[in-house]
Order: sequence, then C-alpha cells, then structure tokens
Amino acid sequence: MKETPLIPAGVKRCSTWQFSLWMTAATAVLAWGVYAMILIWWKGLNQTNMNDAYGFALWIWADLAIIAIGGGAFFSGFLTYIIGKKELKNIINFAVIIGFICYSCALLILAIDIGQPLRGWFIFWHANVHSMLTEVAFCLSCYFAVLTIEFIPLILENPKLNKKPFLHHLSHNMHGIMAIFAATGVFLSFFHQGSLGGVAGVLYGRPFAFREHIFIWPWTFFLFTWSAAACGPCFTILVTWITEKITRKKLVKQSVIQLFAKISGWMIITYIIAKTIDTVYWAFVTAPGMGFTLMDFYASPTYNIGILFAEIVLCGFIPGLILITKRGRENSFLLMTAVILAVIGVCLNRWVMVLQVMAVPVFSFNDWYTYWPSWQEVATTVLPVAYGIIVISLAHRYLPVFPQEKELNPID
Amino acid sequence: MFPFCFEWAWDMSHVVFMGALWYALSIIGAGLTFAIVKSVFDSAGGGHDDQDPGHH
Amino acid sequence: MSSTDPNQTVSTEAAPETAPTPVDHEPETNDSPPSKSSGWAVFLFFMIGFVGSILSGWILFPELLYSKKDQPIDFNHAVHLDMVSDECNSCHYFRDDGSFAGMPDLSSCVDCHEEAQTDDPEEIKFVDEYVTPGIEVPWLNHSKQPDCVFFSHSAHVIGADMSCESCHGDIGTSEHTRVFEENRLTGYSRDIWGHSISRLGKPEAGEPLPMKMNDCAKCHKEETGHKGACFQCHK
Amino acid sequence: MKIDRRSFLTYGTALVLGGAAGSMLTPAPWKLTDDVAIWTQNWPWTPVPEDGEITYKQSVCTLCPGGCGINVRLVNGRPIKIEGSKDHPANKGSLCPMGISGLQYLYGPSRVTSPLKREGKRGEGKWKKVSWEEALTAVAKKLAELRENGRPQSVACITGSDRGTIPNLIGRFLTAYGSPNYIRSANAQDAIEQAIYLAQGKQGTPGFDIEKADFILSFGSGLLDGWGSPGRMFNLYGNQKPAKKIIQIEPRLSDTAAKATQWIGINPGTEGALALGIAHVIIKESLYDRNFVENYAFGFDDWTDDNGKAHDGFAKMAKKFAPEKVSRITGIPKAEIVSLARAFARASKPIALNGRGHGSVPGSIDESLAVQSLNALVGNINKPGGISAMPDSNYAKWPEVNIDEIASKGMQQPRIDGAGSEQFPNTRFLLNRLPEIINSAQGESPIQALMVTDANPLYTLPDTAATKKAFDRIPFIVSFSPYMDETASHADYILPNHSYLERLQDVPTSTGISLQVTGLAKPVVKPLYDTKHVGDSFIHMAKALGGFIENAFPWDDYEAFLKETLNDQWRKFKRKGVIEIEHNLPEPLAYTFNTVSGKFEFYPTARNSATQKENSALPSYTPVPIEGDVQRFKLVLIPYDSIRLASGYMANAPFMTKTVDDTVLKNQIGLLEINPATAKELSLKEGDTAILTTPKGKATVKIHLYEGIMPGIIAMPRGLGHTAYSEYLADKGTNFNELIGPIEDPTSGLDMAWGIRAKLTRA
Amino acid sequence: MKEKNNHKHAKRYGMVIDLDKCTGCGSCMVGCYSENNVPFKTDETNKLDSINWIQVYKITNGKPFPNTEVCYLPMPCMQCDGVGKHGHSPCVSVCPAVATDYDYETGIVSQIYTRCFGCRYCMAACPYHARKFNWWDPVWPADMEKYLSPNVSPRMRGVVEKCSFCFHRYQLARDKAYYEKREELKENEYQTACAEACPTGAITFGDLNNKSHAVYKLKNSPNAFRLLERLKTNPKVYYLSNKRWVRRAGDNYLAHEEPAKIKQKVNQHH
Repeated sequence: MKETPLIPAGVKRCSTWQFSLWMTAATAVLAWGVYAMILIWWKGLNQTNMNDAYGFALWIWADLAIIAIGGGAFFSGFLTYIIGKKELKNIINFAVIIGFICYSCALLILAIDIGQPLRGWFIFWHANVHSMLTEVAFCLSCYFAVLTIEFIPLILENPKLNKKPFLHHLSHNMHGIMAIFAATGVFLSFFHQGSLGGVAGVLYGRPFAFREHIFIWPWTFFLFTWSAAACGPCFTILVTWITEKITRKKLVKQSVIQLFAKISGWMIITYIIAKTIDTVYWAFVTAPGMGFTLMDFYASPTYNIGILFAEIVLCGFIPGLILITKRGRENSFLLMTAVILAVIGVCLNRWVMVLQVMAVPVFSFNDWYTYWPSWQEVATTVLPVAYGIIVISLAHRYLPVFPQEKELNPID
Repeated sequence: MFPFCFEWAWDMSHVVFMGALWYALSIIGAGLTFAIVKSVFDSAGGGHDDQDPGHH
Repeated sequence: MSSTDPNQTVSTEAAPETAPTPVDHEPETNDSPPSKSSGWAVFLFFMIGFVGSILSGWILFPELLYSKKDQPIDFNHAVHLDMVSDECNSCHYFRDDGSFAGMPDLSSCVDCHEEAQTDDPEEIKFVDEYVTPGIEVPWLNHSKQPDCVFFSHSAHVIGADMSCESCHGDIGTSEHTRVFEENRLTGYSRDIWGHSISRLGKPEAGEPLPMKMNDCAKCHKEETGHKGACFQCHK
Repeated sequence: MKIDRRSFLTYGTALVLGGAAGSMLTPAPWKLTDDVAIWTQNWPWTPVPEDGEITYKQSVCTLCPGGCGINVRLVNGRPIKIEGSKDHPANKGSLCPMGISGLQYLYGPSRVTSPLKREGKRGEGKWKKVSWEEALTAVAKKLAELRENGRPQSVACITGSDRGTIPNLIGRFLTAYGSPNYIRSANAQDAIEQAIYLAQGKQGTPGFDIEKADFILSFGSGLLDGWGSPGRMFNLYGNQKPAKKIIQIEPRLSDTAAKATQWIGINPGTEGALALGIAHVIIKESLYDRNFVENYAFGFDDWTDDNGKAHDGFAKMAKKFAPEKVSRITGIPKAEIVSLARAFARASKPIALNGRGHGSVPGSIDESLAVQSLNALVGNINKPGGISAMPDSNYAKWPEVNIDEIASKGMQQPRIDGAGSEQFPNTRFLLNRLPEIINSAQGESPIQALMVTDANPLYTLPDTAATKKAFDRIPFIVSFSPYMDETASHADYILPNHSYLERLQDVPTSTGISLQVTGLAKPVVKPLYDTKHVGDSFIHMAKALGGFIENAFPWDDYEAFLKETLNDQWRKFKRKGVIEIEHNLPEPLAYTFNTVSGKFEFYPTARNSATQKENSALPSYTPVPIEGDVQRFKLVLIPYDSIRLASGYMANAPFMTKTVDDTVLKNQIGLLEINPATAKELSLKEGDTAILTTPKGKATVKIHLYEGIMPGIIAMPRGLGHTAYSEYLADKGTNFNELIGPIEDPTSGLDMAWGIRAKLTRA
Repeated sequence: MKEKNNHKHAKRYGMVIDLDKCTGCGSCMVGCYSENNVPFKTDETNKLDSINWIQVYKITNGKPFPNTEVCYLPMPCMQCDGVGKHGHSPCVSVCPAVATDYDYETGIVSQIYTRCFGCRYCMAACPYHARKFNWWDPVWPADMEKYLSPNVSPRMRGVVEKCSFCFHRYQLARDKAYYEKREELKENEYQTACAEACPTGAITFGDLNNKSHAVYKLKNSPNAFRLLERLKTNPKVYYLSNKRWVRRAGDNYLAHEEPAKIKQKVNQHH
C-alpha cells in the first residue's frame, strides 16, 4: 500500500522502512508490556510484588505521575480557549495528543491494578461519592472522553479521511464547538487533579499523608491541580523538544515555547510556595500533633531528608526561577534543564505521596516497609511509554499536528 | 450512579457530585450529538449548504 | 483547532485534483447518482443490523442465556398441602436454633413414603430411586441465593410476620414442578433475576418475586425506612 | 447496487453500527456485563460450603498427652470446627492452637488413606496400596517367622504413651508374643516420676496442684509454652493470674518467662545447683517446715545405716551450696538467690516444678530430686497446692495372659534398651539408648522387626543421623501412623490408624494434673479413608498368629475390649464422656510413704548409689554436661519450645505454621536467636544468613537478634525441620534433633541433654 | 454515611484485650482461621501477604538482657468509629464502591467480598494493617474443603478481607432471637471466635454501650488504652496493660509527652 496519500501535503516524512524499523522497536516493548498485562489479568495480582502493607505501589505512582504530566492538555486548553492565548494553538494539538496518551494509559493501568477487573464498573454503578477514588474515576473517564473528542477532529484531518464529506464536516463541526469541550475538560481536570491530591490527603490513618483543616481542603486538592498545571506544560515542551530532535526538524516556533515556559514558570513558583507553606504547617503542627517529628518520616536510608530537598528546592524553586527569568528561558540548556527538573519534581511529588506514604511505619514498633516492583509491574509501567511513542509517531507522520511545521520546514 | 441504584441517596453530596457529573456528561453528549447531526445534514446537503466551510 | 490553518482547507478541496482516479465509487462526490441510492442502502443495512440485534437481544438472548432443567421428581405441592397439619411449616420448618431447614430431606418424607402409596409414576420413581437406596433428592432450588448472601427466614417469617407466598408466590398450591432455568454464566436461578429479562413491570399475581439485591433493598426501604447495613444480608 | 470491496466495507460498517446501536436497546449487553461480574463472584473454583443443621459432639483431644476436652461443631454431620469443651475438668474450655487446628489433621494432605507397602528404596516415597487383609497377613507372617526362629525378643514396639487401654493392649500383645521390648517415647515425666518414686516410694504420674498453689517456682518448665496439659495451664493462668506469683528460671525469655512475675536468666544446665542453693538458704535461715521434715522425712540430718556406716544428710550436703558459689555456677546474683529462697519458703502454698519446655526431654534425676527436696522442705507433699504421685486409675482388669514356651523364653531376655537393668533399676523405658545399641551391635541388628504407633522417633529422637542409621539396620519396620510422618515414610508397611477424631479411645489426662480424670475420645465422624483402629489391627494380628497369642485376645474388636475393661463404668463413660476421680486423700494418710524408711526420703535409699559421687544417693549437683569442645564451639545452643510449634510425634497443622512469626521462620529457613551483644562480637546482623555447626550437625540459619536471651547462648525452636508430611510442613527450618545428641544420666540412663556447644559462621 | 441512625438501642460492639493475660499462644488466630474459612498457603512466613484477621504482634521494651520484657499484642480489625460522627472510619469513607460499610446497628465495619473489586484504597487507609488482600486464589488441599463453614463465604482472588467481629455469629444469634421472639441478645449469645478461643480469657467482647456488659467496665480502667488514638480513628478495640511501656507503645509520642495526658486530650474531642 502506498503511503503518500496518507501523509499530509507539504511536509516531509522519513522513508517507510525507517519508520517501520522505528515502529517495530516500539512495538516490541509494547508487546512485552502487553504480555505482562495479560499475565496479570490471567493469574492475578500475585504477579506483582505488592503486599498488604504496600497495597498502592509503582502503578499508582505511574498513574498519578502520568496524569500530572498529561496536565499540559487541560492547561493549554484553558489558556487557549478561556484566557485567549491564541499563540498556544500552535502547540495545543500536540498537548492534546500527549494528554490523550497519558489518560488512556492511566485508565489502562487502573484496569490492571484492580484485583477484579471484570467488576471494575462497580466504581461507577455502586459509586460511593465520598471516596476520592470515585471522583477520580468519574472525572478521569469523562475527561478522557473529552480528550478523545479533542483528538478526533485532528485524526479526521488526515488527508485520506478528510476526503469523505461526512468526516470532513464532522471534523469541522467539532472544531467549531471545541471551546465548549475544552471548557468542560478544564472543569473536569480541575476536579480530578484535585481529587487525586485528596486521595492521599484524606488518609487520616497515615500521618505522613494526612493534612488538617484547610490543608486538606482545598489545599491538597489545589496543590495537585496547580502542580499538574505547572508541570504538565513542561512535559509538553519536553516531548516537543524530543520529537524535534528525533525528526531533526523545528516543529514549534520558539516564541510559542517561550510563552508556554514562562507561564509554567510562574505556576511552578506559586505552586512551590504553597507547597512550602503546606510542608511547614505539616512538619510543625500536624505531625507533632500525632506524635511524630518531621525526621521520623525521613528516618529510612531510602527516604531521607534529601527527598524533601529534591522535591521542593531542586525540582521546585530552581526550575521555577529559571523559567520566570527571561535569560533563563532563552538559554536553551537552562530551559531544558528547568523543564526536566520540573517534570522530575512533579513525578517525585507523586512518588512521595504514594510510595513513601506506604513505607512510613505508623506503629512505634514497626519497621519501614520496603518494596521492589516485579518485572511484570515494570513491564506494564513501561508499556505506556512504548504506546506513547507509537501514538506520537503515527500522529506526527499522518496528521497535521504542528501547524507551524510547513512554515518552519519549507520543502524546496 | 443512577437514582434507581441501591446506594443512591438524595443528600447534598450526591446532588453536588452527581450533578457535576451529569452536567459534564450532558454537555459532552449534547455537543457530540450536535456535531454529528449537523455533519450528517452538512454532508447530505452536499454543496447546497456551504455556509460553514465558507467561514474558514 | 487548526481552523486558522489555510492549508487544511486547501488540502481537502484540492483532493480531487491530486487524486482524480477513484471518482466513480466515491460516495462523497456530490452529484453522482449511485451514491444517492447507496446512501439508502447504507441506511438499509444499518436498519437490518439495528432491528436484527433488537430481536435477537430480546428473544434469542434469554433463550441462550438460561439452560432448562427438570426437577428430579415432579412434586405436587397441592396434594401435600392438603394432607399436612402445619401448612408450609410442616416440611419447610425452623430448627430450634432459629435457622431454616429449607428443602426437606428424606427423613421428612420417609414416614409416609416408605413405600409408594399411589400408583403415581413419579411417586414410584421417588421411592425406588431415592427412598429405598437412601439418596437425598437433588432438588433444584428456584430461590437459592449465592453463597455471599445470608437470608434470615426467621427475621421475615417470625420477626416481620410475612407469609411464604409474599416472596415465593403460590408455589404451595402448584400441582407440578416448574422447569428450572439456570443462568449459564452465573449459575443463578432465573427466579432471582425475575422472569422478565428487562426486569420491567411487575410480576404477575402468584409469581415469585425477583430476588436481586435491589429487590430486597426496595422492600427493606419501604418497610423499615432505611436500606440497612450490608452485613444484615451478607456473609 | 454494486457490491465491490469498498461498498462491502461501507455496508458492513453500517450493519455493524446498526447492530451495535440496536443491541444497546436490548437487555443483552447490560445483563451480560452484570452476569460476568456475578460470575467473578461465584467462580466455580471458589468452594461453596454446604449448609445444614449445626450440631455439636464432645470428645477428647489426643494430639498431645494433655487430654483436653473438645467440642466439635458439625454441619450436616460434617465437622467444621473444634472448640474447647467447657465441661472437661482439665481444660474447662481452654484449648491450644494445635487442638483448635485439629480438623486439618483429619482432612489434611498428610493422611495415609489406605494400607501401604513400600515399593522403592526406604524413604523414597514409592508405595503400593494394599488391602488390609494383605497388609496384616504380611506383618503377622513376619512376626510368626521371628517367633519360629526363637527370637520373639527381637521384635520391639515404640508407642507414644503407656497409659490407657491402647498401650496396654499392645503391651499385652507383646507379652503374649514374647518380647519384653515395649518402649515408650521419653518425656519429662520419666525423671520426675522416678524422683517421686525414689523419695516417696510411689509409682505414679506426677501431679502438681498448681490450681491451689500461690507461688510457682519453675525451673524452665514452659508452663505457658505447652507444658503438661496446655488447655489446663492457660485456663489457670487466665483465671488465677493475679493470685499467683510465678518465677521462671531459664536462659531465654520464653513466653512463660514473659508472663511470669519474674524471669531469672540462668546458665543452661545449672538449675540443680540453684535448687540446692535455695535449699541452703532455707535451711540456714530455718525457713523450712519443721513438722514435715522432723516427723515425716528421712535423710535430712546425718544418719547411720544398719551396718553402722555414717551418711551425710541433705542439710549437710546443701551447706556446700552457699549463694556465692551458686551465683558463680548459675550466673544469678547472690542477693537474688537469697531473696528467691525467702520468698519461696514464706509463701503460703509454694510449689517447685521442673521439666523443661514442653517437657519432652527427661532431664537429670539429680535436678528432679533437688527440686523435689525443695517441695519437701516447705512440706508441700501430698496436700492441696503440693505435689503427689497419682496412682493410675486402675480400671484395666483383664484375664492373665498365658504364654507359651517361646514367649516365656523371650520375656526372660533383658530389655534391649537396658531399662530396669542393674545399671538403671528404676527406669522403665530408655528409647534414647536404642539407636546407639543397634548401631554398635555386631552383625545383625538386635531388633529385627519394629512396630511404631503414636510415635515418630525418626524425628523426635536426638541425633537424627544416628537414629536413621539404626533404623536402616532394622530389616522390618511397621508404622501404624495415620499420617505420613518421618517414621512412617521410612517404614516397610504402613497400617494407618484412624485419625484421632475417627477413633474410640480412653484418654487418661496428662502428667502434671492433680486430678484423676479419664476422658473418652469418641469418633465424631465415620472414618473418611480406608483406615483401621490400631487396637483392631493388633487384635487381628493376634488372631492371625493363633495359639496362646490368640487366646490372650478373646475380644472381637477394640470396642469390645474397652467395654469389658471399663465394665460397669462403660455406660457412664459413654454418656458423660469423662470419668473424674477426685484425688483428695485424707490428711493423715497423705504422709504415708512406701519407702524403706516409711518416710519421705531426702536421702533416696532406693537409688543406685554406686554410680553416684561419693557413693551417696543424695541429690547432688554435677553440671549437666554439654557436648562439644569449648575452644572450637564457643557458643551454647539450646532449644526452646513454643505453643505454636508441635515438637512431639504430631507435627504442626498448616494453621499453626501460619501463626509462626517471621522472627522464627522466614521462607524455608529457621531463625536463630542471639543476644545483640554476642551477635556484634561475631559481626552478625539481623537477617544475616549463617552456618550453625555443632558436634552433631550443621544447619543454615538466619540471625534474629533478641535481647531476651543470655549473651553467649543461642536458641532455636523445636518442631521445625520436618522432612515428611506435606508441602505445608516439610523442609521448613531445621530439626533441632539433628544438631544434638543424647546425654545419658548416669543413674537413670535417661536423656538429659538440653543444649550443645555450637559455632556460627557467616554464610 | 449520612444515613440517620434509626435504631433506638444501637449497639457498639467492641473488644477489650487484656495484654497482661495474653500469652501469645496464637489460639485466637487459629480459632479465627477455622471460624472464618481463612485460607493458608505452603509458605506463610511473609507476614505481608499472609491473611490474618487477627494477628498477634510481639513487642519488646527494647532494654538489654536481663531487663528485657516482652508483650504480645493481638490486633484484629479495630472497627473504627472514626473522626467525629460514627461511621467515618478511615477505610469506609475511601471505598469507591461501598464494599465496606459502617453498620449503625452494631458499629461493625463490614466487608462485602462480592462487591469489592480490589482497588486496595482501604488498605492504604488503614493504619492497623487489618485489611488483607487475596493475592491468590484460595486453595484447600486434600479434603480440607470439607471443614469449611457455610456461615462465612470463602473469598475469591482479588478482593480485600478483614475481621468482621464474626458477624455471622451475630446473624445466627439474631436468627435464634427472632425464633424465640426476643428483641435483645444476651451477652454470651454473640461472642467472637477469638474471644471464645482465647484460652486465658484475655479477650472480652460485648456492647460498649451496655452498662451490664463486661467490656463497659473494662474499657474504663485506668490501664485501658487504644491503638493510635491520636490519629482519631476512634477504635472499638481497647487494650489493658499495667505496664507503662506497653501503654506507650500503643501510640506515637514525642519524647516529652505523657500518654495519659495526651489520651485525655484526644478523648475530649470525641
């Protein structure tokens, strides 16, 4: 089958065999993940190294982390459609695709993570509205629907598909009302990012996770939403940069990146200040009230105080400060350092909120709990990466993802 | 999830939570239906109704 | 999203120019007559699928879902009810610890059926195949709840003073056993779901009530004003 | 309407879409979604227990010698749970974890479900199912053959208990057959009962009236770790704890020590010295019961025998054990010894006990005598709150056995284990000596056929390697075990007994209880498998052997035998399930003793003094020797008993193993307890893997740091390291008996080893 | 959870465990296994994947020989009443599918295995590790399926289970009461299997609201304490110990804090 009619006009793509080779590699990794996934569904969660003390582990971290870094989608939608930052239209397609990948994987991981996948729909049908997880599941799936709706018109813009009048019109009409969808998506995202924060915050039996008074609501909710909004764009920038390196093409104008980075920088700074306030109150008021000193929570060789430093200073204030200064942003090395640090920071935060919560002993006579994922867990966590690479490669090859590509890479 | 479900209770938290959910779902549903129906008419009408594409 | 991008509109509109060959079959070419009629054909196929699946979903599906089994013995409740002194309780009795004995075992039957009393072939079969060798009859229980359910007959029959008929219908006056329909997937009796596959409408007079959790909860809510705790009926 | 590929695709899509849309309006997808979820709730491989009428049956637990009453809950006649019986006078409703897990033995994977004949090599695990007729005939034939060759004494039988009708029936069989080699497995009762016999002249089970005592001085007895009748001990502890002082003396903080009023760590094997040290203080401070010592005791003061020879009395001997000296030996501070002695003597009803752990190792006679003397010093003999010898409830009155010439010749042969010989005149059974005797025999093994019931010597005897070697030399081994235990798996024939819940049996209650209670274990369920009551097996074999042997068994089966035994009590027994004989001797009679002096003998004249230090029969102190070179093996390894681990012939049920802490067993490796200070010297950390070496064997262990053990001492539990049974038990940890050998007490021949020298090296 | 309490004579079933009497024998665990059809595996030494509805912990005072002391601490589900009003126990509020619920009539936190879909959020929420996950399909070897009790349904793989205070015994006792036309249960009619199995009688079970029940008096002893009270989980399992270090080990305290005073402060809030 000839590929040419599938490729958008006016852009250059690598040769079919090059592309096939690339896709084969990614598919191999994907297959490994899928094998592990099937193994887990068939044999049950005994395929993991989770245990009764570590009921939440690698997957839940991966879930929280990819939802956070997929936050670029809702936040760029918010900026573009609600605030009216029109420049961001040049990156929003890509942000949506990344969001779509992240959220579809988040749902997939949830489906692997539960002990009874065939009963998974109970979370909707028999919903307990007081549970943070219910809120997460509802908003996650609704928002995933929104992302799909946002992704569909882009798919329909594939030259081959767009020839069908119905699909052409559909794409067009969906574009026409996209602002409404985007607004709904922003609304849903605010909700579920927040409730993900609540997932740990409401665990009042877990002194490490628990927050009091306003620090539980709206603070933990707010922190999660804010950090996703702050660091999601960084991930979008990072993936754009990687895509540019791999395709050896400039895909988005630097001015767009700069704007996105600047907004992100201010978000990070404000977020990390709020996070610091939260940490100080927690360390000096909440924890002692339950009989813990701050250092009790960092008394393990793995979970030492360095973790807190890394999360707040190294991956918080530093990238924030780089991104809000013009010189920092314009230096491409500093820009990418900041972007990477911010992404690590938000992932580290999710790690701490899941795995350290489980590791900290609550009884004075218990030891720290340790856990090391099984290969099946690692494989299913790597699966989204391979899946993401495949989706991005396909999208970039066959869809007009980057509106500025043609202008930036004119074909002679 | 639905008022006829066993766990359903008409209290504040249900109204807020489910209200938000159904609100979001109906917007998505309505928007999607609108887009599809309009596209059906657009494509059935063929060249007659050029209004929308013309606006690009 | 890309509505501001002029290239996009150009590319679609330019499509016939760059790829003129497949015109004759394209339904999207606006004025070719076959495409109009094929539009109706598409609709026709859609309707075939639509109506076909509705019919099979409503008629074929319930037939396939349930397997049908006969009771080991065609039992005549009506005859027995006339002869016993304490109505249903004569055979379906409470034990001293308040638990409900359910289906009677052979020892309840043996007193009268040591030997066949009539020439009813079912009775003779009962005596020959079960009473004489001392094998319990594997009755198929229409009302059997799954293992996770604790149902207290004493709470309902003694505590709430309910009659057997209020849930089990008029089985007590039946002259023949009904066919036992078993859900092939779950192993449940169809009676639990209710005879109506849609669960719409009310069961006819004398029919046993459906016994899904929602049915229990509905009645509990009506009678007690609250739905009760999970552990009330689960174990 | 042309159908080409493209339109086919379009129409197909339309059809599918229409179908999908239509199906949404039918119940099918929704019902299927629901049904699939319900299917996960009723997976066919998740069992659904059958419901039915709940009933209860009373019986007696025979999993250990404790003899607790049990109440079995049945659903439709199917036993589903065991609870303690509140009606039984011994345990009054309390039951240990083993008793509660009893149904796992009944239904468990280690049951032998039919008679088996060995097919492959010994212990290889290849068996052939045979009929009862075939199996019993084969065993009877072998026994007949040995008799014909004039060697009936080469047949031996090892049992778990010598009380009740089943052991008596087996003993009767052996007598009629012509073998004196009826051997009961050893336990602490052996030494204590011998000490009581020596001092009081009464043969009987030791009874300790802990119920009425208010001060309990325990020399390492695991009172709450499974000692005596566990149900009784727990019940007592729970109900009377505030009223009692318990002093626990042992090197390790056991569960008993943890619950005691005071725990005193002591160098292992020096308990006898402490007892004498306490006696020293009591005598020196004149705290002893003058009435008893002066009027009812002999050998307290120095005395002269009929030949005019002067002997030292107990008081003089105790003088040698001044607190300073005892402190050096035992490692207990001097002041503590003195205050302990005063507290003991001043208590209103003090009692001193010994028999370490579960009480499965006899221990030294000297130590038992010394502890016994403490009880005598406070006049605590044969009275409420004291100790006494409980005569067996003697209900077994059967016609005399007439024996033929072969049997008579066989019976005149000395016992193979040396019990009752000139060297060990007061000892009845010496199973611990058997392996060594067989291994050192020239030519053929002196035992040609061995029958084992209610015992598992291949696991429970010290020095497993030597035991196994000895068993390999025995040409014919028959096991009556209902379970595939170590001994059964090395047998030639297994004639499986009913499990304890399927058989009828009288159960005299255990050592230590001061009530004469006999329980009746009634079958709570019909035998599940093709098994036979061991009594019936012996009666059957007797009949097959014919002649005088057959004549000795005029009963059809065991039930008839038991019925005749119990005679007029049978009906009451059957109805009540328990016969209780109050042991309440009138006060004046209490101080009559059957000794030579007619008094309680501080100086046990019946003891063979030839083997003793200074030819004196007085309870002296010689340290219990600990095998091994001090230079090579710097540590001392001791075992400990836990109520969660069965260390006797019955092994753990899966439920018990499930309760075992991960500081005792981790994965398949046992943990060794070591004081952190000692571990530091050896640079070992918690969880390290190490090689434990003793003069007898080697084992891989993991390190568990425990402050509750004396520095220099290391401890591991007994009851692990099985090689047979099922995957729920086998290959977990190390069998302590593989690491220790027996040490013979010079006067009794009984095993008194409770520790061995050892070293630890990092793996 | 907002549901009003419709029961005039609502019970608050609870437990008082006398740690001074507990010898760590494990009978409660075994009694619980056999009462509640708890499965077992060939290797149960990984205590983090071993299903125990009541687990006996061994704690020490940390002092070196010979001043070492050991205390055994049996830990069932605490059946928390939770912060503020009853029913907001740490686990109940987080369960997304109402598989675990607070019973206002008895105060018992239920767990419905057929509803649970195995998200394990409740396990993350429970500081007592009372909740256990069925990582494997349960297997009863040989004929052991025959000893399973019909009163407790065996669990399938992939769901959470925990101590139910032997709720089925309450159901059976209620059955009998209905049959005998009685409204109230007697104290001894409803007892948990562990309380019955405890051979030293260390576990007392009853209605904490009922002044005639033994637990009512015991829980008010000056030696009584609850585990992790400062987290405001409001458990219905009380412990007794005359040892100060044991009472202190039941919760977390800063170096200068005095348990008795903190306890007073915490309880004022309830």
